[in-house]
Amino acid sequence: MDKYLLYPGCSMESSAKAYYDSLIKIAPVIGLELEEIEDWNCCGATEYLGISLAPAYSLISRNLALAANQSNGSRTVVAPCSACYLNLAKADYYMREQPKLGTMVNEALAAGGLSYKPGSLDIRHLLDVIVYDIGLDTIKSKVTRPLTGLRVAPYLGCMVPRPDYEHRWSDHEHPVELDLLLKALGAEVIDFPLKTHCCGGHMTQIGPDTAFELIRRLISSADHYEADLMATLCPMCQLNVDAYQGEMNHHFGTSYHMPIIFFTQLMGIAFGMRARDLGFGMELVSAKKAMKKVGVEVPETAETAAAKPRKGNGLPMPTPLPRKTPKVAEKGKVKK
Amino acid sequence: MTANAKPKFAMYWAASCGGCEIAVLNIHEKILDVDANFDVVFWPVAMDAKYKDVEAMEDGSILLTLFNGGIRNDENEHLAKLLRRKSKLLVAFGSCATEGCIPGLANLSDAREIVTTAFNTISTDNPKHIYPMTSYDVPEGEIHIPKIYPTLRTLDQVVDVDYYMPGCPPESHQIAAVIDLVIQVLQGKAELPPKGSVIGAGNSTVCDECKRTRNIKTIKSFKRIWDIEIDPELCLLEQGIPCNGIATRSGCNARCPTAAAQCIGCYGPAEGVMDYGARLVSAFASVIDSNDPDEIDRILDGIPDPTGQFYRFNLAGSLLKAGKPAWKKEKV
Amino acid sequence: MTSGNGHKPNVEERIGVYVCHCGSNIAGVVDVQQVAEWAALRLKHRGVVIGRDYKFMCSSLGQELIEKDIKELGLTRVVVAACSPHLHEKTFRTACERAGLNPFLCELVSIREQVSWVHTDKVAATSKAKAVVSGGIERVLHHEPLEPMRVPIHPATLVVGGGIAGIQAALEIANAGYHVYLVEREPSIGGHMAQFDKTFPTLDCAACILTPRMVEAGTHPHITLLTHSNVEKVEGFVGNFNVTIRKKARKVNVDLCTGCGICQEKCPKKVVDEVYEAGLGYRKAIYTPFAQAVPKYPVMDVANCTYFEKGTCKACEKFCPTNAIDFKQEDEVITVDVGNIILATGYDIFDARKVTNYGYGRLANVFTSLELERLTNAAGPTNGQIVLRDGKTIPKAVGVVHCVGSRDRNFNNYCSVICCMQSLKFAHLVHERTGAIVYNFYIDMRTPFKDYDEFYQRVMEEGTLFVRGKVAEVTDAARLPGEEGKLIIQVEDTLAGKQRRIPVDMVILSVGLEPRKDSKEVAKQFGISCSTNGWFTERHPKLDPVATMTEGIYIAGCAQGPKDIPATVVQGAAASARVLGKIQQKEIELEPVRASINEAQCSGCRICNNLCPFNAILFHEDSKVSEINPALCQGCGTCVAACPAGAISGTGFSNEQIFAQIEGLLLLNVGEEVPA
Amino acid sequence: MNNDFEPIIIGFTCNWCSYRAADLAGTSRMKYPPNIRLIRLMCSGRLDPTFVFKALANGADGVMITGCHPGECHYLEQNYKALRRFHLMRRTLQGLGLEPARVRLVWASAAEGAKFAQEVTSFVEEIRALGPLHWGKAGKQSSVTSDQSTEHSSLMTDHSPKEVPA
Amino acid sequence: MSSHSCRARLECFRMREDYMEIAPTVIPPPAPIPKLIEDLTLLDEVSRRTAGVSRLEMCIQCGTCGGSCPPAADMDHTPRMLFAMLRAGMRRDALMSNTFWICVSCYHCVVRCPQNVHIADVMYTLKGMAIEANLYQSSTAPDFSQTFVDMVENYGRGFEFGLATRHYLKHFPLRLPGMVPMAFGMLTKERMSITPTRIKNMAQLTAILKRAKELEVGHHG
Repeated sequence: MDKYLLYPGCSMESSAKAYYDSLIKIAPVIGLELEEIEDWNCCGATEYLGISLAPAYSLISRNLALAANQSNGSRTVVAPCSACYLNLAKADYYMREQPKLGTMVNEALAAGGLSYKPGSLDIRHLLDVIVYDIGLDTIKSKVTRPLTGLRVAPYLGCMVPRPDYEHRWSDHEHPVELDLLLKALGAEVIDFPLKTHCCGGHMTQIGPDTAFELIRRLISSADHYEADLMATLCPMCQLNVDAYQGEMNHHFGTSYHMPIIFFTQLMGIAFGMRARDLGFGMELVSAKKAMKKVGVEVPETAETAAAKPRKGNGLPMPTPLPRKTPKVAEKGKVKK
Repeated sequence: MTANAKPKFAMYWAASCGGCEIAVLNIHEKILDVDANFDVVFWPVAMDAKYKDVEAMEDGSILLTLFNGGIRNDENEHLAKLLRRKSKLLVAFGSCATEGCIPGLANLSDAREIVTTAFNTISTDNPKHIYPMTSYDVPEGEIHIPKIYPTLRTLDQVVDVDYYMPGCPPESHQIAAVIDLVIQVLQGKAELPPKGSVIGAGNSTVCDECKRTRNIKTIKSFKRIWDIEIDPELCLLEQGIPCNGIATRSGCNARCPTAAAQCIGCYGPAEGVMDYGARLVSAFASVIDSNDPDEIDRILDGIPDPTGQFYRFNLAGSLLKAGKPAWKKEKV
Repeated sequence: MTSGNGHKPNVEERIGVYVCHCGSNIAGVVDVQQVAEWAALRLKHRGVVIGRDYKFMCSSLGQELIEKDIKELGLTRVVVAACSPHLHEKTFRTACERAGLNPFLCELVSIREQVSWVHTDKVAATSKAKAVVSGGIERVLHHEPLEPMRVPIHPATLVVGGGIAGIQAALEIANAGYHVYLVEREPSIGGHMAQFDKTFPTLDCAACILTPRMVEAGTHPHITLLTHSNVEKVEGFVGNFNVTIRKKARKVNVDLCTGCGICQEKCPKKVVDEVYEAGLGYRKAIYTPFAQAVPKYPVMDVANCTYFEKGTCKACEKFCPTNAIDFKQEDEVITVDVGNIILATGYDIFDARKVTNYGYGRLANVFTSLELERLTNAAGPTNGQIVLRDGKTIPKAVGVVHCVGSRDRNFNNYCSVICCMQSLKFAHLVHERTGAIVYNFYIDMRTPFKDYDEFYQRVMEEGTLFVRGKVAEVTDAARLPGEEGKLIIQVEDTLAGKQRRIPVDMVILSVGLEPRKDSKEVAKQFGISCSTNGWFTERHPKLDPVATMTEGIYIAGCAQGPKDIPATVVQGAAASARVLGKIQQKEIELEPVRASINEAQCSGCRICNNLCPFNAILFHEDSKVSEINPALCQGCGTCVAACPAGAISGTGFSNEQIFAQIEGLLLLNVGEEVPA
Repeated sequence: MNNDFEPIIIGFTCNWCSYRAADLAGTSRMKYPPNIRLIRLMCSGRLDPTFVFKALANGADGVMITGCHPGECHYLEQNYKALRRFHLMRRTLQGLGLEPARVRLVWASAAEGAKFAQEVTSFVEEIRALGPLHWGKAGKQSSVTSDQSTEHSSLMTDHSPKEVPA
Repeated sequence: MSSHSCRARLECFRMREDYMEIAPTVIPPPAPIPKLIEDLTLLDEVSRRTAGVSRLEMCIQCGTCGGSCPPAADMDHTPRMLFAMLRAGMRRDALMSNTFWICVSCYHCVVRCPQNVHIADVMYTLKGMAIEANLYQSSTAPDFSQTFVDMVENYGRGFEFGLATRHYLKHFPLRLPGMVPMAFGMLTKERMSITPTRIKNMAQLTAILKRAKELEVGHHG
């Protein structure tokens, strides 16, 4: 297992500190060797692209250039934040699709004494690396405190499974990677229909009413499936669902209480680490009640709660489409 | 005809390495038959003779002239025309005369640069950059050295040729056979082949004489002989070795392939073929095992120098005859 | 001698050059008279004895001109400069033949399509015409008299695929009194049509119109039915194909079997029927796919049979009244000789599971069109009841989604032709059977052909609600009151310009048609070509839609591209007509454009061996030389170009001819009046 | 000099697609420069590199090779052989110092008359820009154009006497 | 004859004189040439300014985008409509639209579009063009982007606290009280720092962005 270049992204230092802390904690356990990119800069999120083309892509590409220089052997950049992941991947892809852009960006980089050859790095998301490189079996083997009985709604948000230029994910709409990971941790995973739907993105900042509705959809659906909490892999999603849940409730006069936690935090718990070291308590919507359930002995089930058994006398369902999935030891267990 | 009036024999060495002359001597005691049956009148490498002696001879008085080497300068051309005039049978002898051979590869470069390079390289001690002059006055009078032409031409590009004898050099057993033939003809025991035909070689290609087993061919990548453990039984081309045997005229008993070295094509194209290189280009490319342009290019990278691979011996005699630099200064 | 052998001017030949005005089509741009005179004057040394120009060379008078000269001037070669060879090559060749000159000593060069019609500069056009003529002259000097090859045609025909296209073709030919081998991979003929309930736009019952044809095919004295069989090998060429067919073991002795059906009654093993019931119903491990199956004999599904799994059971054997069950029965491999082949291998349906946002396979009540055909079919798993996946609930609201997997670059970018009409049919049937509200979601409504748009009108009158917009997603995630427990179809109503969420109980995906998964292999096996999508390629998209580029092989039905039943039947009939035409000829003429190997020069290097897609080149291990079977050779000339020894030559397109033409074409510079 | 230079181009077409494309260009009266002269082969697979070399050696300034689109060959897959040969041929010509642009490969279906016309036009312009290729004037000429003979003496290397300054 | 012609010449001379006198009053001002309303360069410009190959011209107006769009309800035009407007050259109306400001970059439309139009990136392009042309209904979104970009250009990193405060003070002063608990929570839970972090080699980044901006101008020109 070679070394990975880590591009943390701004929010990992602030609003998603819990994500960062927990990642740093679990990485050594699963043998994930990370090396932070020196002096990386902001990826511009979803904002810079809306202002300009060349500067935005140059901003992103500076990171790629730095990474490429720094990459001793390793050519894989890992981004835990979905916006960062997409921006880096997108820049790399478009510079290949449209060489004109590549030359323009490189001209700009040259002004800073840098250059980047599109395609020379693999840009991958943290979950992708954990599920496909580390492997679910390794994860399983590290679990000391299975999250038995904890009903989790896996929530990936938009920018990780889409547009997925390199076809790294099992599906655009219903990817299974996060589900399988959480199952490997022993959690009870619900078949969350909105797992890749939108959290409102920057609309919380510029059009709150729009954002609140999007947040409501997610939370009400998760609540409908009686999830104890949502597990996410995106700082923005976490921030929106967590920090604006109060305002949303206020807005609609509802009283949802749906904690949202980073999947790395749950991994830490399953590996038997102390909640505090994993950034628990940083969430605004408390996960105390939900986490209490962990450790309570109940018969383990890896079946997703939402998977409704077929009626004997009904009509048979079509068999599921064989799609890209990470290898797991007990296939039967994880496959629906 | 009587002994004292033996038919005349001549051999000339133009732009070539001289290997052909050695090859002639390699026929061992057969050389005595030559002496027995011919009156050797002109053979600079073997005996002393002056051009003027030849000029003095009456036209068509030489029965057989073996002309080896290409036409690179005006001296070559002069001798080619002279010997043509004086000989009944003019044989383009060896690869250089028939198709240009290695000297012909100079056709890839500009003649001036060739001269400049020759007299002005690190290996040449010429601090004052002195270059040869084509004519120079000395007390005894003006002396000349031959003028170089922009390209090397094959003998038949300059004069009419009766027979072609390929090979670099021609295999001695083939030379012997040819000499036998001529002698037989002299004794009225055999007929001369039709004018313009190739003698001292087969009509098929090297594969015909190659003992290696051949199957259906598909090439995934080209290799060098030192890259792989060569299968002693299997066709070299099928092992990825770019062996030119498929397109090269038979007659050498497949010497190189038998010794696990690819054929490089010194016997030239098979009967009736207009362009040797084109045949190989077409054949090699046809059996490349890919339909994807990029992969095809990757596979072809295995032939780093296509021109050298396909035209090592044939450039001057090929359709295109020379590389662009050799013609670039020409005004039309 | 690489450069020694230039082309000796062949002045013994006497050439006539004829330049056509084609009214003003050519003469308007090219100075035809000048061209003719120039040829006669300047190319005398190349054997030209006469140069004429004439208003219409292709007219009978024009042809007579040539014939006259051949007779009177003793022409040995003819060059006609007129239109494209694809139009009139045959005309002028026949003219020469009439005058006793071998037709292949005539060369037609195009100075219309490729000169007068595409150029405006008269001088340049005229000099190009001269060049083209001189090219033709040089070429024709190297022509040889050729005889077209004649091969007899075997009167029997192989039809592959027992769908409606195959059945139609087979019947047409059989009724004309010639024998047909009808090969079907499934246990029964009938194809997709046998699965349908009603057929648009007239809504007559598929079974009612299809079954009689099936029976007729099954009982026809001139049809050998080979169901549950695959074509394994195809050898030979037009008129003389030799086909190897594997008859898979039914494990039932058809000579004893009466088709009483007791075996499937008694068989304890229930299996989901993925083929006929489209995965929506069950069958037994020994079964006839459906009641009207032809032939009536059941077939044993060895993969699922308890006996073959566990070694016990044999219920079928115990109860069979005629002891027809034969567990030991083996596959049978037969070979048949046929003169022509019709491929009617049909289509597969698009796999709707690929469109994950439509939830097929995840959401119980999302159905495919084929599933619905079974639901609506009286003989189907629900006896024609349109119900939800639970097997009982009648839907109150149903959405029909068009263009699923079609017109979509993520899947198939072509239009599947039948989906619009099929969706309208479903709208009607659902409405009729359940009284449910039906929504149709379409991008463009495509209802051409007779009575189709009328049907559209009718369905509108019945109250079906049409939404113009490609459905974005089908979800069970309720968001608004009234959505709970429903499937929500989220779509932009592009005519209202607003996003809509429409709750329904059932979603029907009108899935597109795809080439058979193995269409590319099949094409290779029969030596025909496929479009990039995988549909079989016809010889000409408009003028020759059922023939292929390979002589003697024809295509019909959806194997050639998506089409509805009427079009399919038409093609079946058309293909059979072409075959009958061939059979009537008794023997066919093949263009004598063929390659041949000079054995003396062939060194057996085997470069050419796998270059021929028609397997015309064989290698003799003993004599170590390759040989070309002229009957198999299609004359593409690839091997000629590839032979490193120059041992292969091609008639009609020999090296000498091309070299000469190149020299001729390069005689003049652009715009030049006279030879350089 | 390239303004008054009229390149001569030899075009090889296959009988089933590109020649019909050329026909279509004609029947639909599209215009392209008269610099190209077509030769009809049965298939692009028939294209022997010798044809190309011969054309260049006999005075053509460029050669355009055309055939059916990949996967649509009348003879199933022979145009792929043409593709492979084209690649190796281009490399070989490059080795001889010839601009690779002088030989162009074009796929054109029977329906692509417009494409054919447009490809010819752009190719002619490209060759015009490259200027004339004098191979035709090199070495022996064919029987047809034998009145043009080789001029060698013009290029003898006559170095100035004495030292040449370095 | 000659005298006559001479008079004639005088005539016309005088005529020209008084013509010259009355010229300013008599000559009517040139009628305005009607302007082309449809700006057919628009579609092309948008494509050109979009990263990658936009394939915008390939839209078949099927509405997959509008159907997929989560916040479609709040848009004045669905993306599909917007593309139709671009095609029709309705520059002003198109750039005035709030559609691309409401786009949340969820990429549902992108992966579902049957014509593979790079919809999300077209939205980014339109934002840029709207700002450039000063055409938008509310300045909230543009300002947010601009504020964010300023942060990045100053520090090389995002700075949520500064961003949030500056942004809210300007646009949602009323929202602030309601936000206090959240903001407080964020701060106490160390999820927001009050001081920004700046990257080491800020000079390099500035240089790069400066050059990029110059290139940008050339690119659009």
